[in-house]
Amino acid sequence: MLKYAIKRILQMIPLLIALSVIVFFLIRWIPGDPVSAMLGPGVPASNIEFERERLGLNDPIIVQYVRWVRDIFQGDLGKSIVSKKPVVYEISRRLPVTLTLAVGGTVISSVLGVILGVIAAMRQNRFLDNLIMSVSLLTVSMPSFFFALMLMLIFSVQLGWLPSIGLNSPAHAVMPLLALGSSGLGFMARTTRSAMLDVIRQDYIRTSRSRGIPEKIVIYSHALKNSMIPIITAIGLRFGGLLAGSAVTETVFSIPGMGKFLVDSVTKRDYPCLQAAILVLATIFIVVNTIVDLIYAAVDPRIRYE
Amino acid sequence: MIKVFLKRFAKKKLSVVAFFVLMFFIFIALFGPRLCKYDPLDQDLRNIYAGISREHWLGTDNLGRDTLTRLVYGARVSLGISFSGVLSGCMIGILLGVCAGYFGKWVDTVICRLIDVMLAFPGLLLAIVISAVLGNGVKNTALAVSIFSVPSIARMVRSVVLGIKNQEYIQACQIVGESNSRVIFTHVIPNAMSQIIVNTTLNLGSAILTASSLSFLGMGVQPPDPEWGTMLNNAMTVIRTSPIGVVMPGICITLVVLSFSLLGDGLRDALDPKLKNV
Amino acid sequence: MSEKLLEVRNLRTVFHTEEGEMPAVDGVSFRLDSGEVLAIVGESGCGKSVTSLSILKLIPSPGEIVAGEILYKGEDLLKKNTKEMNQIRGEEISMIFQEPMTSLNPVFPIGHQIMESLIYHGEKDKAKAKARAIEMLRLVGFSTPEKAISYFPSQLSGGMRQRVMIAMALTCEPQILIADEPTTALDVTIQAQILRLLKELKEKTGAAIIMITHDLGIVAQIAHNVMVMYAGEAVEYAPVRELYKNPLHPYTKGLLQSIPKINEDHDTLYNIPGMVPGPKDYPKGCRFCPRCEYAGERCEREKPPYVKRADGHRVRCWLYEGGEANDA
Amino acid sequence: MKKRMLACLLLTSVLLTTIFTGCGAKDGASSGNEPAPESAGGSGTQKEAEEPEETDGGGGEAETGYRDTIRVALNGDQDNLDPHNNRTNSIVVSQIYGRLVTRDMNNEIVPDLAESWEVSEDELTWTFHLRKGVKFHNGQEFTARDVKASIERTIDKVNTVNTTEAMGIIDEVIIVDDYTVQLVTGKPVGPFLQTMSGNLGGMMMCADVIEEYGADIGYDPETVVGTGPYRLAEWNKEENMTLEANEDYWRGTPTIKYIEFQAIPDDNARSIALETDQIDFMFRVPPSEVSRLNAVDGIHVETKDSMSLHLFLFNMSRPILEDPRIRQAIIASVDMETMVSALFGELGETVATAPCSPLYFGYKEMGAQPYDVEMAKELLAEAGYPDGIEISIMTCGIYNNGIEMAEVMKEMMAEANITLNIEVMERAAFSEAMASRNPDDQPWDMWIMGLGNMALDYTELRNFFRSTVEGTDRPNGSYYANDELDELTDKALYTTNEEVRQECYERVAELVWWEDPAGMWANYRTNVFGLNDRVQNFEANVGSEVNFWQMTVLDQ
Repeated sequence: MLKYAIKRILQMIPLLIALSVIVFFLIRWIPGDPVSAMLGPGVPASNIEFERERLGLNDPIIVQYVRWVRDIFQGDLGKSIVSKKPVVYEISRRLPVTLTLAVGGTVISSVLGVILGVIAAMRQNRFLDNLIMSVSLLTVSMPSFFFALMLMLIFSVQLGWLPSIGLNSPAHAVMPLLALGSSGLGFMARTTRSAMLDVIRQDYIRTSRSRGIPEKIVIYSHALKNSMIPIITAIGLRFGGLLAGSAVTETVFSIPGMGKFLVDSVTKRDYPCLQAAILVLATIFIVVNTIVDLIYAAVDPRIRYE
Repeated sequence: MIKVFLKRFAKKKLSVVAFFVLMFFIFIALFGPRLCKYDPLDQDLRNIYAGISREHWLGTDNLGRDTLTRLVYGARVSLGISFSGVLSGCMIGILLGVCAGYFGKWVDTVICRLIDVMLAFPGLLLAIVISAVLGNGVKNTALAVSIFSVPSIARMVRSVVLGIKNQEYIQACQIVGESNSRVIFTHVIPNAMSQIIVNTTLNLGSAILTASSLSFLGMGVQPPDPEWGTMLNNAMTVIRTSPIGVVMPGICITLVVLSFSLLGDGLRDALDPKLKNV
Repeated sequence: MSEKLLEVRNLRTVFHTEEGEMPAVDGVSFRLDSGEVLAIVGESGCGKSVTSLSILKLIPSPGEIVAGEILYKGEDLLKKNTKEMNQIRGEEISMIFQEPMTSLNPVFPIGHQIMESLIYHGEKDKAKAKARAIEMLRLVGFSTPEKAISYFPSQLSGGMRQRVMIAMALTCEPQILIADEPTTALDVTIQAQILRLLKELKEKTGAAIIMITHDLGIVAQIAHNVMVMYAGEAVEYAPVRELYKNPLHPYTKGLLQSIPKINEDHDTLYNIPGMVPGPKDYPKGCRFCPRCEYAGERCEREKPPYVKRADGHRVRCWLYEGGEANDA
Repeated sequence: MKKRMLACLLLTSVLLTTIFTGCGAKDGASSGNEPAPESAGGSGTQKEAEEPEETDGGGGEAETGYRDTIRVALNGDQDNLDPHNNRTNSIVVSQIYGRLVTRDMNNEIVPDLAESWEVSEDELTWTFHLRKGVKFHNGQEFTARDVKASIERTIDKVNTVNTTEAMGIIDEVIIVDDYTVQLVTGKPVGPFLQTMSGNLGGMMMCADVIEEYGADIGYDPETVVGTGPYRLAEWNKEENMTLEANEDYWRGTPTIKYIEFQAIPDDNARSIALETDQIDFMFRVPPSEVSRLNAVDGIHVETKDSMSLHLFLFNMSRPILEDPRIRQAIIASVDMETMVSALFGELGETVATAPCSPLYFGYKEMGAQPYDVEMAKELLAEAGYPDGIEISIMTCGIYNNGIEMAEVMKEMMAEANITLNIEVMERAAFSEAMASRNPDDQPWDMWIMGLGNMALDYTELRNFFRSTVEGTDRPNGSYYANDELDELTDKALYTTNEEVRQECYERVAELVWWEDPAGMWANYRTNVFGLNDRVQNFEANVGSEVNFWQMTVLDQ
């Protein structure tokens, strides 16, 4: 198992290098340069040239890339073109917020999703199955900003229970987590249901029942553990999605997370921030995927021996 | 065989309803435009945000255009994007997923890492790159949508194939000497079919959401062509004063996405080879 | 013989499918005494497995037990709810299945699966349960049971897995062990070992065995009595010796004839003409009639009763009208 | 049936408990940044009256009945707080820095850090007499040395700042004594005071701070030092910013102790925040919310004049637009009046009736650009395009209704068989296209642009339409070239005789409006603010510079 984990970690390094190269060259290739984006329309070209020179944006791309990689190894991710603050500071301010939302959202959607999925599988084609499937789907089918705004209108305006902007107390986190969690709920419930339906008809389930194992154990231990593989994949995907994908929810609830930071950095072509943010998110995502793969091996022995 | 499939599919009432809802929308997308009496681009600046009235059954939008007509024309655009985008993305996704899961070793590693990169890459940046390189418009939105749907399908299919791969009947085929491609297409894919269907229908639904967020960022369908996502975004600003403008596209998007998922469920239960004896 | 353990009275189990109701088991009755080995024989699809599953009420939907009684020590199992049935399953009556490759849960070590049976039948102390599991594994032939406990099913061969199944089934010393074609999936040498193991364990634990098989060779080796089933019905029941020496029902005769004898050399093997009819198209009269050499006009019209003869030999065929009707 | 009902109950209870306990326990106040300073306005969820927070030392106890903090929502964060380089707006920098002369709340030019001033005979030297006893936030006294350092920073041709071009009219700064300073211009400059009062370049910074921090000014509190009523206490970019009252502000101690700015980009979220009492004051109310917010009790909307307007510039480097009749036809094909009232009516904005806002010096009422579809067709025929032309327009969402205007124009132009192709650009790509002076980077016949400057003087048309930037061969933004206009705008700039300037600007207006049209003017804009009723004596000038230091927040 450890050998397998180390192998996966080592595989990460070439990927990060490849990603850093792709990101570095891709964002410089998109039209719109950071300085004119920052200076805005109608600014004399001399200012733009001067600033580009100061930031070294006119040097050949290769030189810029090498300088950037050298800085990284010295632990300096560079300065944000827009806020002139070190990128590390900008990210350290936003990462905990996004991680909280991502973890919270994933936990809510997976815990509820699995429970609902199992119940739906047990009562296939009956009332509860249809009820769970349609309710859990409702939230998935709604555009996220539409759903987020609905929440805000109901809980913040009509009922006045919850504050709707910022994230400086648990009460503030309720709606964003509800928005992020519920969108994953439908996906998790459906994945669990479909995996459970496959497993329930297996012979070993009948064997367990023939040994007098209580039904609850047969379902929640024997059957569920066997359907863990698709479920874990879904959780990994869900967490990854939330990492960079919550820009819309963060914008609606004015929460300064990585999602919004990415959107702003892209819109303002803030290269240093963009590169660092993508690398940080990619690293977290790859680590999560590695953990998911390791869990595969832990859950299903057959895979480990592959 | 079809009779059995239809009878079992009929059992899941919700999926039947979903099927008819989708047929209704596809009908609208194909034949709707002939039935509308307005042109979706006709503006009437005198009565903008007009409420429901006899001439405008669903009121008008911020430029006085008839919402109902734009919904009908928008159906064609939105459904077109999601079908073409997702189906192409799904093909690529299945291929990648199967190869990764089935062949394993270095093929698996390369494809997995590729998927990781695609997933790690924020969708938004991908969208901007595509629109910057190819320009905006319907075609490129479909391309963006298909690229978005590849990673999730590929990863799902891989995990299913991993599960199926070491079942006896797959090894049996290999022993008999069947070529890999035959094994994959006759045995592996049909068995992964239930997961693929579930995922494709989900992606078909989320494709519409992706298209709408793309147009939200100004990179999707170019104004003034009607598209559900753009209509929803524009109407969001007046959600409190004339909610009809938001409610209708919102309902259409939600209904279609919901129907896709329920249809997927129904298909999954009806088509799944193992469920024959149920 | 010892007292009556299990009695099944015209058990009827049907499957509700798209094409209507399929009677997989159509009024089967038999008796099992403690320590007895009853073999249920018949071609595949004759309902022998469904019969055994009905006893433990393990019929998967859309199957359903619609009629009959299963008296175990006088109590009708069909009346019990799942909670009570769980008391009986594994502790009073336990079962091993045909397909060792898929009958063990792939994600749990075999030690855990054995201990589980004990834990859910009252054994609170984990250490004792573990010791018992090790002892059972040694009993079924594992050389290093302490290590084997932590193995996963995927690490074992078919034969070994079947031994684990047997160990699991017998850990709570059940009164009855139902073996649903335990050796069919195994090759002959392993088959013999498993049968010998079953016989030894039967002696040791005194458990009665219902052996479901289509292999008459096994029946001869292990069974006291034999019941032959055809198309969802019991067509003949007799002690082993009696059945081999004096088979009454034409189907049983056909079965016995189709076994190749070592000393005779035939160029062609005898086989019973025709195919077993599917539940949809059971004939009105005797279900074997279309394939029966002695089929008379009456066989087509009327279904023969299941008659009991003086020596306890039962048969369902118009040829033996003399015996009094089956009253058991 | 009973079992199923049980399952439903279980399901709903699980859902509710997870939601309310799950996240409460799990993450606590875990947001990365520590909560805003302890006296921040309550994140009160219920509507119960809020007891005033006790302030942490410094400044007397706030009078009973008033709050010491006002919570303000902006639609976007400032890019930086260095006045000479700030590109966002002067909402925040106007609270921190002072100018020599400035615009009061009725947009008149009034003394600020300079008590009085006079100009020499040859109108080249402006002498300013500075106010005594004015202190910077870092305690240093404001003297002529600071004026010299600030002005020289803006007119430095080597490391230029954003306001260098506008402040270029000044050649030299002479210190007469500690409280007298002379600004020398190359030629007599008509709108000198307008420039000094309207332009961010005119804001005075501390000489030592300039020396010490130079280009890094504008982000950390210690580099943001001015003489204004508020100093920068804390700034979490894109999130919130807190300004603290400057007790020894020379006009008097501000009545509100803390201003808490918060960036809420989403229009709906911003209005809801005002409605649910999470903020007291809001900039830029979306058009659709004006009437609704007014109807909410406890909240009202106030509209103030703005200096800016929307227009669509013709790209004169495109051959098809050479003939003025084509441009006139394009203008005549669009009914601007109806479009503006439909899209901007809620904000009380009207169609533009002159190249610049009525508040500008040099303004002459021209009446909206003509709208006559028949005339448009005739003009096209005359110009040799009887069956119409096809042109392209580029627009961007950062302008209010920028995309909707293009859609309306496309529909209207079709009547005069002019086919308009719309291309929507994303913010950064738009800025780059506008900054470049190379026609191949700008493949459109028209594009959207905003016009407006606090100098409130028609000189701005010179910046927009003079064929080349004075002293260089660099073309203006839309490649417009009209010798008469160049001559007139130069003449108007370099004279202080107001009649002559007015005359020149009226002729310039006629040129760009219809004779040799430079663009299609859309709507005069307004600044719309949303206020909670507890906020009192609110005033603002054209640059949205609000008098927070005189305002009060009732505690109810």
